[in-house]
Parts: sequence; C-alpha cells; structure tokens
Amino acid sequence: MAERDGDGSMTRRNKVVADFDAAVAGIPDGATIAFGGFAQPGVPFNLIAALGRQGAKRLTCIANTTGGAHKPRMPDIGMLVENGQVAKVVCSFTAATRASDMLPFTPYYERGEVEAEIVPQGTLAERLRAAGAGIPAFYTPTAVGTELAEGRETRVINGREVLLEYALPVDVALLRAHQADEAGNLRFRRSQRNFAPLMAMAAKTVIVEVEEPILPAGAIDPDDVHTPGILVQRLVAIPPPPHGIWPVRREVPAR
Amino acid sequence: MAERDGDGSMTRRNKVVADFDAAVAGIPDGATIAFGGFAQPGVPFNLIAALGRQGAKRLTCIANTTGGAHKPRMPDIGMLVENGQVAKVVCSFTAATRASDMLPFTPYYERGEVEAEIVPQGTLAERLRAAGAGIPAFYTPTAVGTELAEGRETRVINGREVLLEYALPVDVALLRAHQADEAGNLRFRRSQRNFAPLMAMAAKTVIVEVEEPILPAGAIDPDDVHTPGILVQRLVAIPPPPHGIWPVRREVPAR
Amino acid sequence: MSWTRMQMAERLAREFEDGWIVNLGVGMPTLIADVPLGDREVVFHSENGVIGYGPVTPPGQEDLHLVNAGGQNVTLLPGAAIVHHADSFALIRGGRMDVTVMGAYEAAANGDFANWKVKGAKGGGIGGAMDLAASAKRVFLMLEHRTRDGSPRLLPRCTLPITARGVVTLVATDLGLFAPTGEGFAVRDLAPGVTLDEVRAATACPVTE
Amino acid sequence: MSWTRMQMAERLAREFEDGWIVNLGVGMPTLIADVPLGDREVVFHSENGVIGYGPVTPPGQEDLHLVNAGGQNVTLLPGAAIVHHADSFALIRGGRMDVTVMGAYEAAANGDFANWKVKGAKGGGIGGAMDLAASAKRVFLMLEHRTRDGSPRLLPRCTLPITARGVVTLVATDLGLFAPTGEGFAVRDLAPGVTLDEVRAATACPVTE
Repeated sequence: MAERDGDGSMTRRNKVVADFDAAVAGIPDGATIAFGGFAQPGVPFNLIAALGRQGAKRLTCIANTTGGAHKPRMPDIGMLVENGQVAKVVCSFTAATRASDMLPFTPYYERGEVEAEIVPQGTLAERLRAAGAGIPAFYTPTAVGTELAEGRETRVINGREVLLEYALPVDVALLRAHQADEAGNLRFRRSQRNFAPLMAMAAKTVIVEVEEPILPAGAIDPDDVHTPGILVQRLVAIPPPPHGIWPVRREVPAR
Repeated sequence: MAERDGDGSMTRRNKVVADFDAAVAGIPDGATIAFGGFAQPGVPFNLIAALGRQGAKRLTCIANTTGGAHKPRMPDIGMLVENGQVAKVVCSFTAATRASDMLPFTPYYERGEVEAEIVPQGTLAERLRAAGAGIPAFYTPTAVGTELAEGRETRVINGREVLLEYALPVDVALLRAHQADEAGNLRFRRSQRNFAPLMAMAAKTVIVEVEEPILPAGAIDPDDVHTPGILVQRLVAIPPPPHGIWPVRREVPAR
Repeated sequence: MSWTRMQMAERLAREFEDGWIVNLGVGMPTLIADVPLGDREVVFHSENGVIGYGPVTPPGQEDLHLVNAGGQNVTLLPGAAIVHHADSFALIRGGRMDVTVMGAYEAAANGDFANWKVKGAKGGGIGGAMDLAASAKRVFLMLEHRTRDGSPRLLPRCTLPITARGVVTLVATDLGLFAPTGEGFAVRDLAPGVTLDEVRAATACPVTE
Repeated sequence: MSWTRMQMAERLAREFEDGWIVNLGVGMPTLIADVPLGDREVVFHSENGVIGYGPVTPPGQEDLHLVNAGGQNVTLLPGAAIVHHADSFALIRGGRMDVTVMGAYEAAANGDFANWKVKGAKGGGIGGAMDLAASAKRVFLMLEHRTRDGSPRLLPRCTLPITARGVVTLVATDLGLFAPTGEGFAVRDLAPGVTLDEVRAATACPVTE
C-alpha cells in the first residue's frame, strides 16, 4: 500500500478515493484486517464486498463476530471465509449465540481450514486500544479461572488474580462512519461507533466508508470529532442503494 | 460522602448542588483528589478555592502540575499546600519548567513537609484511565532507562524493554466542564478536556463546576457526550465574575 | 405453576435498587428492559457502548444505527450517552455495573457458571460475558431449571467450561429465585404452586430454604 | 555569527517532510509553529490533546479554552481535532509522531539527552518529555551550545538524569545542526561564519564533518 505507517495530513492531501475497489486496492495477502461493527451498526458492508472482489488471501480477520447468522445475509467475514481468503479469525464469537443457528464460518473452523482465536469482547477492545496506544501488554481480571487462561501468565495484584494480555496490532482497519471531513476526521452515529475508534488507533492504514457526503475540512467542530483524521488514510462516500449497501431490518431481531 | 461508589442515575436524582461549598462538602481527611486542568483550561478554580475553605487535611493531590508559577496567581494545589492540607502530590512537574520560576509547592517539598511522586505525563494519564478501566497494571516504554525506572520491574516484549506501571485510583475528581446536563453528561471546550475524562473514570465521586447553565437531560446529543453522566455525582454552575472564578489572560504566556 | 420468562424477568427486576446501572445480556435478560420499575430508576447499559437505553422500538420505527447487546433496535432515554467499546468495557471492568443479568447453560453451588460453550463444540460465543461476570458487582442469571431432556442446570459444579469463578449472586429459573451457598442453593422465592420438593427433585445439589 | 533561536527553529523545520505529524515541546520549539513551510504541510500535535493547531493568537484574540503544550493560546486550523490526555498520549506512545522537538539541558554522543532535572534539584519537570522521547519516530533537540558559564552541553555522556536512552536524531544549537554518532557528533550544518574548530572548542566530545 502506498501510505507510510501512520501517514496523514490535515487537508491538502486528498484522502477521498473514487470507489470501494480503489479503497481496498493494494491490501496484500497475509494482512491483518480489523472490521468495525457490532450487529449491523458500523459494519463496512461495501468495503467487505470490495475486499471479496479484490481477492487478498491468507487474511487474519479481527471483529466481534464473523457474521452470517441473520437474514437477510449481508457482506461479512463469513463470505471471505467461503471465498477462501481467510487464514484466521480473532473474534469474541466463533459460534452463534443460539445453538440452533450455524455461522457460515463454523464448518470451516471445525474442519480446521480456518484458525480461530476467541477473545472476550472487552479484552478484544482493550487489546486493540493497547496496540494503538503503544501499550504492549496489560493485566485484566477477565477470563481468569476459565479455559481461556489455561497455561497463561497470571499474577496477583491488590489481592486479585489477573491475566496478562498483549496488544493486538492491525495492518488495515475497514470501518463505516456516518460523517467525515477531508482531513479524515470521523463521526459515528449511535452504536455504530463500537470498535471503530479502537481499530483506527490500532491500524497502520484506516479505510472508511462514509454514509454522508464527505465534508470540507473544518466542517466538523474539533470538539465533536470521534476519531482524529491523522489516523485515517482513505475515505469513500457510500452511494445510495442499490449501488451502495445499507443496513436493512433484520428478519430475526436478536444477535 | 453520601454517594455509594459509582453511584449515578439518569435524570430523576438531582445532581445539581447549590454552590461550591456544598459541592465539596464531606470530602474527608486523607482523600485522594484528582484535579483537572492543563495550564489554565480545565482547572476547577472555584472548587479548589472551596476545598481550601472546607479544610480537609492530609490530602493526596493528583494533577499535571501543582500550579502557581504564573501571574496572576489562580487557586491551585500550591495554595492547598500553603494551607497545610496536602500530604502528597502526584504530578508530572514538581518544579517549574523555567529554572528561574519557583513553584509555591517546591520549598515545602524540599523541606520534606510534602511528599511528591513525579510521573511522566502520558503515564499519569494512562494510570488514571487504567484505574477507571479496571486494568490494574500495564507496560509502557516511557521512562525505561531513566532514574524513574530504577529498582522497578521491567520486561522485554517484542524486543523492547518496557516498565510495569500500576493503576492510579482516585477518591474524588474535581473538574471544570463547559456544558453539563442534569444527568451529569459533560462536554468540555477545546483543550479544557485534557485529563478530565480520565479522572472521571478513575474517581469514586466526580464533582464538576460548569461554565454554562446546567442543561435539561437530553439537551446534549448522546453522540456528543465527552464524559457519560453515570460517572458524575455533583454539578455546580459557575456564576459570572466576581462571584465565580474564570480564566484570565496570563501575564507570562508560557507554562 | 412455573414462572414464564416474563415473570422471571419481573422477579429479578424486583431486586434492582434505585440508581443502579444495569447491564442486560443477550436473550432472556433483554425482557427486563420492558419491566415497569415504579419509583425506582435504573440506567441500562449495553456492552456496545449504549448508556441509558429504553424499550425496543416498534416495527417501522427502528433506528438502524442503534442496537442493544442482543442486536435489537432500541430507543434512547433523555440523558443517554454513547461511548466506544473500550470505554464501554472500562465501565464494566471498572466496576460500574451494579448488576449484570445473563443467560446461562449451568449455574453451580460454588458460584461458578457456564454460558459460552456447549458440550463437544470446538468454539463458542463469549461476547462480553467474561468481562461482565468478572467485574460486575452482582451477577444475576436467568435460565430454565432443567434442560430440554430434563437434566438439572443447577449443579454442585459446572460440567461445561465456565465463564467466571464464584461470581453468581442470584439465579432466576422457571421454578423460583435461588442463591448459591457454596454447598447448594438457598431458595429466595418460589414460583406459585411450586414446592420445595419439586425444586429439590429438579436440582443436582442440596436446596435449602 | 551564530544562529538566533528563530534561525535554529527555521533550520530544524527544513528537515520536516510533507505530511509529518510534529510535536513541539515547551519553550524554544514553540517558535517552529511560526516558520513558513512552503509546499510542505505538517500537522502540529500538542500533548494536551490538540491536533492541528496553528500560530499563537494575537493579543486580545485569545481563546482562553485553548493552549498548546507551552500554555500559549493558539489557533486551530481547519481539520483540527481535540482528544483527551490518554488519547493524546496514545498517539505519542503509539508511534504517530514523526518528530518531537524539545528543549534540553544536555545532549550526548550516545543519543541520550537530559531535559527534566537540574543539578542538585530534588524534583523536576518531566511533562510529556519522557513519553515523547521514548516513542516519537525522531527526536530533535534545540539548545544553546554552551551553558551561561561556557560549559559544553554536547557531551560524551549526560551528567544530568536522562529523559531517554539513545533516541536523539538531530541537535540544533546556535552554532549549527548536529547528529549524534555514538562517539561524538557529526556536523550536518553550521551557522554562517561558524568554523568547525569553534564547534570543537565548544563541544566535549569529537565533532566530525
């Protein structure tokens, strides 16, 4: 990819790219990619679809879930798995929350064709933040005493056993935001925010599909920015449906 | 103090108190108090003055600086030191940045009447956040190889030596915000934000002086909240000068 | 006559105190957001960074940008705030949740519980459960007293991989409300018409009054 | 004829590349925000969470809610953003600063430097210096080549407590621009009329061309 690590500037450098295919161009085989989203809000549907067309292989995919248990199905990591692009996922769910649901990802995992690392959701968020914050490791009470902590380093601090967790760095973050300005400053709407600011911190390259037309630099009040533009490299405005993919009412209203 | 740890509710419980003296009522001797502010923006001048009147003793004071090297002098931790209220400070400065300036705090420190722990500013911010985030300790590259790391625990992660730092919990945070609603949601203006959101996370009780009239719950868009109201217990609106203390142009325009 | 799920939700909600911050997990616990609380006001927190949400939106009025932990489109109450995931779990890990209410497969007399992995599965679904279980002030569980084939879910020790050790405060089932005692479960309430003997027959460890 | 402080600032600013994120420390480095950069655009970051600030405000037009690291009231450029202190230092520790420019008491041939504690003092002033020094991609220093009593500030090893080990990229003084080599300093530029011999006489370790 063209950008240096952490490359960015305020206004003159044009961060807006023409379309989703241009946005994901150059993502190499073997990349570690973080995908925003919790349930539907914040999932970069259009960028996921473009990554499927782009075809990068042996990807490590980081997200809350691999998706796919809902109707209608939207572009998700499960599709990249089905497409043979994924070597490993790092998620807080590797199975659906209802035993009766089957994630598209799960059979690939059970056959050993895709690796998975299951991480508690708060630990996942904190590990992403740590990567972005230059904190190589931290201790947490989460998962102590569980199967996830077996064989791993713990210590007692203030009388409580805590588990050592490492930062989770990311090559590319694919995000969906509500608003952006040309400097790359982002705003998310409601629970669309979820993991996005943390993935932007953790990633070398941040690519964002944006729901509203890209604003001129300065149109977002500096106090109202959720993710500062210096973390963001590529922006693409989402066209109206059917050219752009937008959230739809789910037929099954539970995650 | 009346509040339980982390006590809070959305709207019905009235968080607005009548004046600054009511706001600091009940802060006990021996409390650990964090003070917002970086240079002038965000310093809770009125609450500091009220804490001086209130008289709590043997305080541990956490802030970026103890203040007092500037003209005109504004209420600061140095005044609480002069008032005999302070046992210890935790700051990123225990001396002025110019050798020619003398902080009011410094002679007390040099005579051994007040203890001090000097902490790099980013580590201070991160230790406060960690306390609020239930992270008891973390590793950082900051201060490795310096006098501050002598005799302390380090380890090598990814080829780099990093230092173990512990969370810094707080009993009471005294903050200044620009806007607040009755649910305690806060907004800060420009660089007034600085340490405030982290101190609010780290503290059991958060007391805030507010520059604009307290808004009804719901007047701040949920996407625009900087510190969620569930972290905030007491709000007091700052009256216009001379009854309220407001920032003034400094005679010496450097920190 | 055993409790319906809604009655289980109502019974647990009676335990809430005014001013509590309440986290509701996926599934049955989401019913609690619809229970009237009278004079008591609690703030509902959802792991995805929503603080102060209200009932599920009626069909056709959904805000597709806003879901609770279960993926349901919900409303925001005046005074609500949105934070990102790390701040949301900072509130959880930082001990700000007065209670978390979760579904579970098993609850044990020693306070352990299991809700993320079923027997024989290679993977599972943790979500925020381990973070919530480790750090909320209280852990309330909602589950059917027995599995579909009649096996007890209240056990001396969990047989499934646990979510956290020794954290369960209260367990609501279709038969009643119970608290783990270390050796067994103490009855806090029984569904109307349910007898202690019935509960004992359906439970794999001692049940005391 | 040695460089003025403004000339030192201008010389260091010539090293900036288009697109860099630049952190300016208290004191002399703040002069750099006023240096014209021509075609190059850099973003100034201040440790207190200000991203994208511009020149110091003229007297009477100050925004008292907005200061840079030196406590000066500054302006914001279009595209600026404000973050809190932990996020600001996340950017620093996370390696997002292409360069940090700081004042210093001493710079050493081995890349150490000292800028937080003077001789004999009990305390000091660290501010964000240790975080910036440990994690910025480049560390530029601005200091007078000698102390007021004529002692050299460019040394084989620091005599004062150091801020970070082995991190210094470039040192601008009134005499020129230098890079530590391990054994001494290499001249990158000299102030007009300043000779290599003058620099050597004012420096406590080898100076090479």
